[in-house]
Amino acid sequence: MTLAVDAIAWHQFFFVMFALLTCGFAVGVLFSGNIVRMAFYLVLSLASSAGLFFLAGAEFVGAMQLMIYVGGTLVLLIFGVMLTAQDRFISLKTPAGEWVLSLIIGGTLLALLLAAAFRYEGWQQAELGDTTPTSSQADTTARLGLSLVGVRPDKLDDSPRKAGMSGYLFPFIIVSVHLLVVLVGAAYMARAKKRTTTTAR
Amino acid sequence: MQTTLVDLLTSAGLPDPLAHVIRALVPCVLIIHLVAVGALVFIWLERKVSGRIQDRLGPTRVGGRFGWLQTLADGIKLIAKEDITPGEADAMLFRIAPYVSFAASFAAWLAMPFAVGWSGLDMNVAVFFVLAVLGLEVFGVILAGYASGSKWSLFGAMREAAQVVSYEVPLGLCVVIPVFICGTMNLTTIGEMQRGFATNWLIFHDPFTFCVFWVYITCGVASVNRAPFDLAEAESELVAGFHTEYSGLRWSFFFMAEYGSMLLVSALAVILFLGAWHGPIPIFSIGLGWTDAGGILGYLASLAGCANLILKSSLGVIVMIWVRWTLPRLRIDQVMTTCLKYCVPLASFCFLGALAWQAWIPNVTPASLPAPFGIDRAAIRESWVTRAGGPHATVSDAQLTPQTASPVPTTLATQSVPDRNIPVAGSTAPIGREETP
Amino acid sequence: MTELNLYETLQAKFGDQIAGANLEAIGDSWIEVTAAGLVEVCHFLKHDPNWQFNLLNCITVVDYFEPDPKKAAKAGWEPHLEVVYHLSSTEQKHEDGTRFGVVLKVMTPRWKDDQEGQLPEVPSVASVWRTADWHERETFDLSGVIFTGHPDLRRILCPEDWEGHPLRKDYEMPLEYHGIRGR
Amino acid sequence: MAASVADQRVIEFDVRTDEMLVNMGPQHPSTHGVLRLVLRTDGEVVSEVEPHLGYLHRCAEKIGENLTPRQWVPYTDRMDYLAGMNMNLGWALCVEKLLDHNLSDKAKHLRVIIAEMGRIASHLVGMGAYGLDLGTFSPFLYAFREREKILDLFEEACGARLTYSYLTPGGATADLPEGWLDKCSAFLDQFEPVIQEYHALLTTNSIFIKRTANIGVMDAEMVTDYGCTGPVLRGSGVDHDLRRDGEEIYTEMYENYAFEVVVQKDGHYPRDHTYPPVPKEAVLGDCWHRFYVRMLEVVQAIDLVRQAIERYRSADGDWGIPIKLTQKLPKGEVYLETEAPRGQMGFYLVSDGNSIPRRVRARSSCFCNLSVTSDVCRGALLADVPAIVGSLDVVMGEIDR
Repeated sequence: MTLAVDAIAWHQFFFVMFALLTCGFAVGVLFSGNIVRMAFYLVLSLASSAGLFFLAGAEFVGAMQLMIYVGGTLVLLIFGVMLTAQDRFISLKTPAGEWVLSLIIGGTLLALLLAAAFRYEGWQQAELGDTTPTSSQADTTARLGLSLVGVRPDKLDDSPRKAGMSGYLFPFIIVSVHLLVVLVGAAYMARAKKRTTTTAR
Repeated sequence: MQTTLVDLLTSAGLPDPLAHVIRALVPCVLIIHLVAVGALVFIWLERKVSGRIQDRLGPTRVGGRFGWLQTLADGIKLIAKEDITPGEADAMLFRIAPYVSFAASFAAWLAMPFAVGWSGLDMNVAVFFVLAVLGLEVFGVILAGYASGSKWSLFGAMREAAQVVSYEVPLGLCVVIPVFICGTMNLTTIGEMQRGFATNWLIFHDPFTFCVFWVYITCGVASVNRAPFDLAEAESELVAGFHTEYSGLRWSFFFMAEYGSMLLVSALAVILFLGAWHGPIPIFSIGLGWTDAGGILGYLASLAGCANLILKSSLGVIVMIWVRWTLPRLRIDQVMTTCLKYCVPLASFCFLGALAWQAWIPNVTPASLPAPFGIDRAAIRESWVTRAGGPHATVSDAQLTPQTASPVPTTLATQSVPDRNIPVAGSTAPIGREETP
Repeated sequence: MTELNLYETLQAKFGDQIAGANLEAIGDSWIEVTAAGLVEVCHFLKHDPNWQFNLLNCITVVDYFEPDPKKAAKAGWEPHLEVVYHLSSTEQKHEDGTRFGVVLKVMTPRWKDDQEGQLPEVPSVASVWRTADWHERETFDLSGVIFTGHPDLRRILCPEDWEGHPLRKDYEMPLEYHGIRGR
Repeated sequence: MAASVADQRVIEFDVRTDEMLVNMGPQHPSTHGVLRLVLRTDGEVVSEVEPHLGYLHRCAEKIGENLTPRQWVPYTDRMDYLAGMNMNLGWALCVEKLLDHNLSDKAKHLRVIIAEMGRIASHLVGMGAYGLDLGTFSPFLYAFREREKILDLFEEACGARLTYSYLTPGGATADLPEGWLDKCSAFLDQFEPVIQEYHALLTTNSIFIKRTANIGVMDAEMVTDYGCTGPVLRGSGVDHDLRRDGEEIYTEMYENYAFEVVVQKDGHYPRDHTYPPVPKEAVLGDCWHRFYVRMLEVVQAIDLVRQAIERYRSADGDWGIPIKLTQKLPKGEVYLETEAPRGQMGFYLVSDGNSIPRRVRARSSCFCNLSVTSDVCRGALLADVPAIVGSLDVVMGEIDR
C-alpha cells in the first residue's frame, strides 16, 4: 500500500517552506505598524533564512547567521526599539505617496534580479532528481578556518611556491578593525551626558 | 551496509514519506521527553534539596513516599489555570514569547550527544550551534517583559537582556578552549577524546582548563539566570521580573525553558570538561571491552554512557540548586562587573595559557592509554598544517571525523549521519568529499 | 546639671520668653516657653556646649477641653492646647549616668483667635532637628496644629483628604468616607 | 521610504531619559508590614524616595484616652508585634513611674529575662527578613526555627505567642511556671553555637558584604538629627543605650549586670565572644554595621538572660502583682523611654487625677528610623533601596500605631 506519490521530495518541501517563511516575514516587517512587531518579524525572517543554510548543509554559516544576526544584531535592535519608543507602542504610518514610490523602485529591482537569475544556465534545467541531502559531515569548518587564517585549501595544487597562499586573512582583519572603530564611535556618541541631578527639595 | 531505520520501516510496508517522518520524529520525541521529564524531575529535586538546605522536608505527600508526583500535580494545576492576558499587553507578542524561549532552549538539545552516535544531529559545528541557539532564549524574555505592558516587567526584561548578552562573551571564550584542545567543534569527538581514566578528562588536561571550568560554571549559571545572578525575578525589587503577568501554561513554559537550559548548560560543561559519557574508571571500554564489540554489548555500553552523562549533569544542576538557596543576590552592576572585570579577563588569560600549553607541551596525557580513534591529538594537529600545506597529508579527511565505534544502527542513529567507512589506519584517501556508499 | 539650674540659665538668657515652669510636679517637671521664643530656645539647647540636647524625642499635643459643661466648670483650667517637646541628650547625663531630659511646653489656644476651625499656629523646629519634620506632620495630622515654617506640612498617617483631627477631644468620626460607613 | 514620526522635534539628538515614578509596593507583609515607597528613578539610579505611611493606622492613642492603663496594655504589644514583650515593659514602667510603684527584686529580674528573650526573638526576625530583602531565603527559615523555640517558652509563661500582654503595670500577669528556667537555659545553651551559623550564612558571606558594606552610610550627626535610635544609632558609632543611660526606674533593672553597650569604639566592638572581624570595605554607619550590631546584641542578650536566671532563682519577694484594673492615677504627666529591640520606645502619659488618662502618646522608634530613608536613598541604586530599608529593620505596626 504505497501512497500515490511515492516519495515526497523532502529537500524541496523544506526549501520551499523556509523560503516562504523568510519572504513572508520580510513582507510582514513592511506592512506591520507596531514597531516591536516589526522587530520580531525581522527575527523570524532571519532565523528562517538560517534554516535555509542548514538545509543546504552549510551548518557553520547557519549557526553563524543565528548567532551573529539573530542573537547579536537583532538583540541590539530590539534594545534600541524598547529604549527609544516614547509611548510603548509607537506606530509608524507611511503615507500613500511613498507606497507608490517604493513599489516602483522595488518592482524594478525585482525584475532586474529575476532577469539576471534566469539567464544563468545552471538553473535553467534544474533536474528534480538530485534530492540527496549534501552530506553534513563535509568538514566545512576546517577549510573555512584555514582560509580565514590565510591558507587557501582549495588552491593547494598550485605552483609549490605559491601553494595555498593569499588566503582571506588581510580582508578579514580589515573588516574587524573597521567594526571595532564603528563600535567605539557608537559608544562615544551614546555616552550619557552629565545631567545635573534635580535636587529634590 | 547498515540497515537504517527508514529501510526497516519501508520493508515493514510503510509508505516512504511516512517512514521518513517517523525517523525524524524519534529523536525529537526522545529529546522532548528528556527536557520535559528533566524539568519535572528537577523542579521536584529543587524543592527537596532546598528543603534539606533549610532544615525542612520539602514535598512528602503527593503521589507516594517522597512526594515525587508533586511537579506533575503542579503541572496539571498550571494547565488548568486560566491564561490571563493583561489589558495593556500587546496580545500577539505576549502569547508568542514563552514559546520562543522554550523553543530556543529545546532546540539547543538537538546537537547534544549522549553517547557515541546517540545525538539528535551529530553536527560538525555542534558547540557553535548550541551557543548560537542559547543566545536566542533572551528573545523570549525581552518580548515577554516588553509585551506585558507593565513597568516592572520592562525593568526585569532590560536587566535580564543586559545580563545574558554580556555573559555570552565569557561563555564563548570558555567554550573555545576545549574546542581548540580537541581540534574540533563536534561534541561527539570532544567526548570521545576524553575516553579512558578520569585523568584523561579535559578538566585535568592542564591548569588553565581547570580554572576555565569554574569560569564556565559561573558564566553558565549567569547566562541561565540562576542563583546569585537571578536579577530578572528579584522578588524584593521587581515582584517577579518579566514573567509577572504570566499565569497558567504560559508561565510553566518559561519555567520549563529555565530548567531545560539549566540542564543544557551543565550537560555542556560535562561534555566539554568532565569526560562526557565516560565514567572515571573505563569499565566498558577497557575493562569489559564492550564499547568496541558491536551488537547488544555496544548498545549496553552506550546506554551506560548515556546514564553517566545524565547523572553528571544532574549533579551539576544540584550544585546550581544548592548555590541558589545559600547565596544572596548580586546587584545588577555587580553582576556586570563580575562579567566584564573578572570573567572575561580570566577566560582570556586561560585561553592564552591553554594555547601556550597546547603548543609547547603537547600530548601530556599518558601515551600508554589507547588515544581515541588510534590517533593521538598531536597527529590531528599536524594533519591540520601538513595536509593544508602540501599534498602529502598523512591523515586523510575521513579519519578526522569521528568513527562510530558501534556499527549496529541504534534507534538514535540518525540517517543524516552517513555510514562512515572505517578506513584502515594510514591509508591515504583522496582529499575532498569522501564517497558516500 | 539639674532642671533647676537649666531653668535659671534659660530665664537669665531669654527672660520673658520663658513663661514659667513647674519643677515639683509628680512625674516630669517642665518648662513653659512662649511660641515666639521657641525656636531660639531650642537652637540654644541643641548647640550650647554644656547642654547639647541633640535628640528631640517626641512632639505631642495635649488637648485640655471638657465636652460636657458640668465637668468643665470644676476642671480648674480653661480649654487650651499644650504642645509638649521632650528633649534628651546622648552626650550630657546626670551624675549617676541616668538620662538627662527636659520637657518644653508651649500653650496655645484651641482655635486661632477663637474662631472654630482656624487651627492654632506654632513655629516649626524642623530647622533645628530634622526629626521634627515627621513629628510635626503627625501632630498636625492628628491634633490640628499648624507649624509655620515647616518645609512640607501635610498629613502623614491619615489619608490626604481626611477632614478633622482625630485626637481633638471634640472630634466627631465622619459618617462615611468614600462609601465606607464611619459610625 | 521615510516614516514620519509624529513630530521630528520630539526626539532630540540627546536621547532624554525621562524619570519614571515607580511604586515599590508593600514589601513582604510578614516582615516590614504595609510600607509603600514611591521612587523617582531613571532606570537604575533612584533620585527621590518618598515613604507613604498610615496603612496600618489604628489610632491606638485615641483609644488610650478612654481606657485605664491596664486595659491599654494589649494595644502596646500590637505596636511592634515582633517584640510585644518590650512594648509591654515600656508601658508598664511608664505607669509605675507615675504611680511611683516600686517592684521587688524578683519582679525586676523576671522582667529582664523576658525583655531580653523578646529582644533575641525580634533580632532573629530582623536578621531573617534582611536576608529575604537581599535575595537569600534560607537564613529566614533558620531564624524562624530558633524563634519558634522562644515563642514556645513565652507561650508557657503567658499563654500567647505574639500578643502577650504579659508585663503589665505592677509586675506580670503570672509567675513563670515550674521548670521554665531550666528550659530557658537549655534553649540558650543550644542556641549559642547556632549564631556562628548565621555569621557564616550572612555576616561573612562575600556577596552579603558586597551588597551591604559602604551602602546607606549615615554619620553620627545625621543619625541623631533624624532621631534614629537603637541599632541604627549604635551602628553609626554613637555610644547610647538606655539600659545603661536611661531613666532611673529603667536602669535599676539592669543594675550590677555585667554588660557592655554594643558599639564600635575606636575601631573594634566589645570582644568577649568570638565574632567575625569587620570586613575592610565596611564603613561605620553602613548597612553592614547596623546588621552586625543586631547580631552582637543577640549574644549580649544571651549573657543578660543567663545572669538574670541565676538572680531570679535567688531573689525574694513576689513576682509583681499587677495594679488594680481601675487604679486611680495621680494628677501629673510622665514620659519614659525604654530600649526596645528596634530603638527607644517612648510612652507619654498625662493624667488629671482620675483613672482614665487625659492623653496617652507612644513615641515609635521605627517612625524616626524610617524618616531617614529619603535622605539616605537619594542617588542609590534601585537594588540598594530594599537593602537600606531592610537594614533599618522597620515594623509598620509601630510606625502607624
